[in-house]
Amino acid sequence: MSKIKVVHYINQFFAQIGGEEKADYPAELRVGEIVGPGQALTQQFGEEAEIVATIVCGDSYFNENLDKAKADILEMVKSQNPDIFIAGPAFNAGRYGVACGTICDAVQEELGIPAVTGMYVENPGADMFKNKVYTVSTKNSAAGMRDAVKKLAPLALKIAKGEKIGASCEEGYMPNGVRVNFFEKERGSKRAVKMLLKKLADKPFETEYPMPSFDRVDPQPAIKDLSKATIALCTSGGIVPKGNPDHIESSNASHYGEYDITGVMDLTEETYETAHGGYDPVYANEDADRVLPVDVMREFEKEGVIGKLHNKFYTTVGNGTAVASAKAFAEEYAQKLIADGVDAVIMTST
Amino acid sequence: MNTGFMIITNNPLVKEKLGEDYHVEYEELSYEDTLKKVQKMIFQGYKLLTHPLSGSVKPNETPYKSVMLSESPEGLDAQAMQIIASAIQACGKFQFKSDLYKPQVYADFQLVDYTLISSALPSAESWR
Amino acid sequence: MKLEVGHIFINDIQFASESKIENGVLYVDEEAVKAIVLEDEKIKGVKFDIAKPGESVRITPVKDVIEPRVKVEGRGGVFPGVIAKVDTVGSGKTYALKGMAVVTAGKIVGFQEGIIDMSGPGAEYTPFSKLNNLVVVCEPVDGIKQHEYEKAVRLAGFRVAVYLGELARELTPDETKTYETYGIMEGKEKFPNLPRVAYVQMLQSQGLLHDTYVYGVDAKRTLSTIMNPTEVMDGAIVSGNCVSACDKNPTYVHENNPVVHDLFEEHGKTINFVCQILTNENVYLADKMRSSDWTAKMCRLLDLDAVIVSQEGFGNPDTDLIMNCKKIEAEGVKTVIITDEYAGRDGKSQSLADADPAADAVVTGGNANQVIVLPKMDKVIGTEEFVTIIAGGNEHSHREDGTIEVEIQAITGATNETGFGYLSAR
Amino acid sequence: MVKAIEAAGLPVVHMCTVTPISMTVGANRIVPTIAIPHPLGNPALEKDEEYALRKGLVEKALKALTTEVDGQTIFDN
Repeated sequence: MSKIKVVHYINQFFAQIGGEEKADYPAELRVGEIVGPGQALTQQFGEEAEIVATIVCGDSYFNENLDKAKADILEMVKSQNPDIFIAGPAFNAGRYGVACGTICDAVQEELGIPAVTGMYVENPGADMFKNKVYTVSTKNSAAGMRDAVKKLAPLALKIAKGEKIGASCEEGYMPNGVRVNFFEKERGSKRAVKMLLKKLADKPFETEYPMPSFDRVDPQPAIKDLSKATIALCTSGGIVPKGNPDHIESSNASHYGEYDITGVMDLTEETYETAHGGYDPVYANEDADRVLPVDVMREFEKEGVIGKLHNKFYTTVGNGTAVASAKAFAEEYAQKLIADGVDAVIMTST
Repeated sequence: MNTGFMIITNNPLVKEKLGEDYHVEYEELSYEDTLKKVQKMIFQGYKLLTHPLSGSVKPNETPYKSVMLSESPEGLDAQAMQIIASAIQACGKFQFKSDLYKPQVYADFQLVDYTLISSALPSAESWR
Repeated sequence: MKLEVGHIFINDIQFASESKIENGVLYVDEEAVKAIVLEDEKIKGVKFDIAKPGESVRITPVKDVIEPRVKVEGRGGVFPGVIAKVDTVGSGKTYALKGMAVVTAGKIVGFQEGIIDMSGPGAEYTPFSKLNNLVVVCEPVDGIKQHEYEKAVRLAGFRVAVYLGELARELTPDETKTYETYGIMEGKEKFPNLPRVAYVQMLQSQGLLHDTYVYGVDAKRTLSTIMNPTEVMDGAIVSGNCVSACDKNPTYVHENNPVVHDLFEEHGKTINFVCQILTNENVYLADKMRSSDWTAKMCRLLDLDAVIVSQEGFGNPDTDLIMNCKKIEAEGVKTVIITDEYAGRDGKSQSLADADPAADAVVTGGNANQVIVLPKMDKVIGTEEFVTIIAGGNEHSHREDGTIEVEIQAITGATNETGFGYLSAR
Repeated sequence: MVKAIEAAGLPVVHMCTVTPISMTVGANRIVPTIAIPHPLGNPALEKDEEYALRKGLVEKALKALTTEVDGQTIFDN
C-alpha cells in the first residue's frame, strides 16, 4: 500500500526563517521538504504517511493579504493533491492559529481535501474554526510539541483513511458541536458518584454534557450624552420592507437584512412587514413600529433627545435560527455599525 | 383566576372519549402543526397546562398529540414559551415515519396519547 | 435499616422435569411456569425460551426484565404491594439469582420497541445480553384491552420471577453483601464529618406503557417521598413502562439500581448515604412544579450536602430534571444529574429539551439517535414484525440481507439514565 | 446576538417580552415589552395611546443606555 500523502502548513517562525520581523514572508511551497514540526509528525507517522510538501507563510502576510494568500496556498495544495492537509500546531500564537483554521477550512471546502490542525484552547483561531475543522487541543507553547504531535498525527491518519472518528475526549480534538457516542471504562452511576465527590470537595470536575452556552459579556459603559449619540435599531423580529426583497426565510434564516431608512419617518402597513414565522404576524404587518419603533425614534431625534437615528437598521429572524449563525450575523453587522460611527444599539425581539 | 381548561388535539379518540365531558378542540393536523397551533395560543396568552412532549413515543413516530391549555388567555408565560419552542425543535430530530404503520397501530397510538392526556385530568380538575 | 443480599450465581438455564437450582444451573419445569402464567385468565397461551450470552438470538419486543429474588428473613416479601402483601421491605435477608433474568416479550401495542441481541454489535449496547434469560412470550385472550393485557403480562413476569426466586430459599449464597443505612440522628452521630448525600430518582409516570409502581401505588398519584435505599433491592419499585426502550428502567434496573449500589460503595467512607428520594414525571405542568418543589424541600429538611438525580425517559422529563436540579441547587445542595441525549442522527441537534446553568455536572448515557446496523440472527424470540417501525427504525429497517438498521433508542437499556451502562458521549 | 454586539464594543439595550430568554442570551440591559406579536405596541389601544405607550418604552430603553450597570439588569419601572 502506498503511503498517505500529507501537505503540511507552518508559519515563518516554525520554518526558522525568523520571528515577528519576518512575519510578512509570502507563501512558499517547498516540495519534498520536511520542515520544523514536520520532523516530529513524520516520526509519528512511521511507515503510514509522508509529508510530500511543506507550505511556509508569514502570519502577517497571510492575514493582511487574506484573499491572495488563500488563493495561492490553495493552488499549492492542489498541485500536490495530498490525502490530508495538516496546519500547525499553532499553540497560543493568535494570528498563526487563525491562519491555520482559515486555510484548513478553505482546503476542505474548496478542494474537498480533509484537513486537521492543532492549537491552544484559548487561541482565537480555536473558537472560530473548531466546529468546522478538527482542531487538536495543545498546550499553550511550543514546549508542548511532542504531546501535540502525538494526538495530531494519529487523528490525521484516521481522517485520511476515512475511518470513523471517535468522541472528542478519545481523539484529543476540541468538542466541535457534534455529539459522538463511545463506551466509558466505568458505568454512568460510578462516574456520577466520582463527579459528586469532586464537586463536594470543590475540586475541578468535567461535565460530560456542557449546557448550551450561558456565557456572559461585560456590559459596555453607559452613553454619557444621549443628545450627541447615534443610536441604531436592530431587531430579531424579522421587520423587512414590504415584499421581503432579500427573501429572508421565515425560520432558520441563512442571512440578515440591512435596510436604509433615510427619510423614513414611520413604518406603515404599505411599506413594511415581518418575515418572522414564529409569531402571529398580523400586528407587526399592520404597523411595523410595534416591533421596530422608527416613529418614536424620529421624534426623539427631532426633539434632540438623541443625536441621530442611524440611517440603517438590521433585521434577523429569531425563529429557529441557529445560535451560531445569529451570533455570526450580529458580529458582522456590529462591525458595520462601529465603522458607521454608531454609539449604541436598541435591539428589539418578539 | 381559573378559567377552566381545554384540550387541543389531533387525536380522534380524545375527541370521542373526552369531547362530551370536556372542552376538546379537535383538528386534523400533523403532530408538529398541532404543537404550532398550541404555540400560537401560548403567544395569545393561553396558559400551557401539560407538557407538549408528554409520553415517550417520539414526535414523527406517533402522529397524535393532545395538549391541555387554559380555556381563555391568562397572560404570557415565559417558561411555557420556552417549553413549546423546544418541543417544536425536537420534532426535527426524528425521522418522519408516522405514515408507515398498519391501520391497527394507529388505534394503539391514539390510545396511548389518550391515556397520557387523561393522566392530567385529575390534577386539572382539582384545580380548575 | 440493614439488608443482607445473598448472591446465587446462575451460569446456565435448562428446561427439565423438575424446577431446581443445582451447581449454578437453573432447571425450569416448563409446565410449572406455564401454569403460573396461565393463572391469569386474560392470558390464553404462553411460550418459554432460553437465550444465552453469545448466541445468535434476538429478543424483541421486550416489555420487562426481572431478576428473581426471594426474601428469606425479615419483613415482607419480594414485590410488595404487587405480588407480596404490603409491608415495609428492605431489612433482613434476601437472595438474588445473579447472572440471569426473566424477560417478558411480545406485542402489547403495535409500535412496541425493545431489542435484546445476545451477540453481535447490538449486544454491546444492552446490559441484558450478558445474562442467561428465560424469555416469557404471552398470548392474550381475544378482544382484551391493551391496559388489561399490559397489566397481565407485567404481573405474569413477576409471578415467574418469584417462583424461580423461591427455588433458592434453602440454598447457601455464593457471596453475601450487606447494606445498611441509619436514622437521621443516628447517621449524623456515626459519621459526623461525612457529607450527607441522597439519591433522587425520577420515575416515569404518565399513562399506558409509561407507568411505574411504588409498593403497588401508581407513581403519578404520589407526592415526592423518601425511603431506605435497601427497599428497592426487595422490589419496592417495579416497571410498567417500555416505550423508549433505551432509557426506561426495567424492573431489573430498579432491583439493582446502580446509583444506590455505587453510593453504598462510598457509604461510611467518603459520604453518608442518607436515603433515596422518589419523585415522579407527570404530564401536568403544575404537578412537575409541585413534585420538584417537594424534592428540593426534602433535600433541605434532610440537611443534605449533595444529591445525584437520575432521569427516566425522553422529552418532557428533561423539564422535571432541570426543575429538580435548579431548585435543589438553589437550596445550597450540590447536584450531579444523569440523563441521555437526543442529538439527532448527525449528533448536531440540541441534546436536551431544557437547560440551565445550574446543571453544571452532567453524566450522559449517550446519544439515543445513533444509528446501528444489527446483523441477521439465527433465531428471533418474539417477533421482528415491529422492528421495521419501532422507534428509530424506518421503512428500510429490514434490509434485503436480513440485517436491520435502527437507532440505538430501540435497544433495551442502551442509554439508561440511572447510569446502568457504560455508553457516554462528548 | 445582543451579546455579540456588546462584545464588539457597543452598549446595547434588549427590548423583549420574554425577559428570561433575554437573560439566557446574555443581554445586560433589558427592557420588558408588551407581548410577543407586538412588543412595542398594543392593538387594543387607540392610535395615539399606543404611540404614547411605545414612546414610554423607548424612553426607558434610552434611559437604560445612559445607566451604568455591573451585570444583567432589567429596567422594569
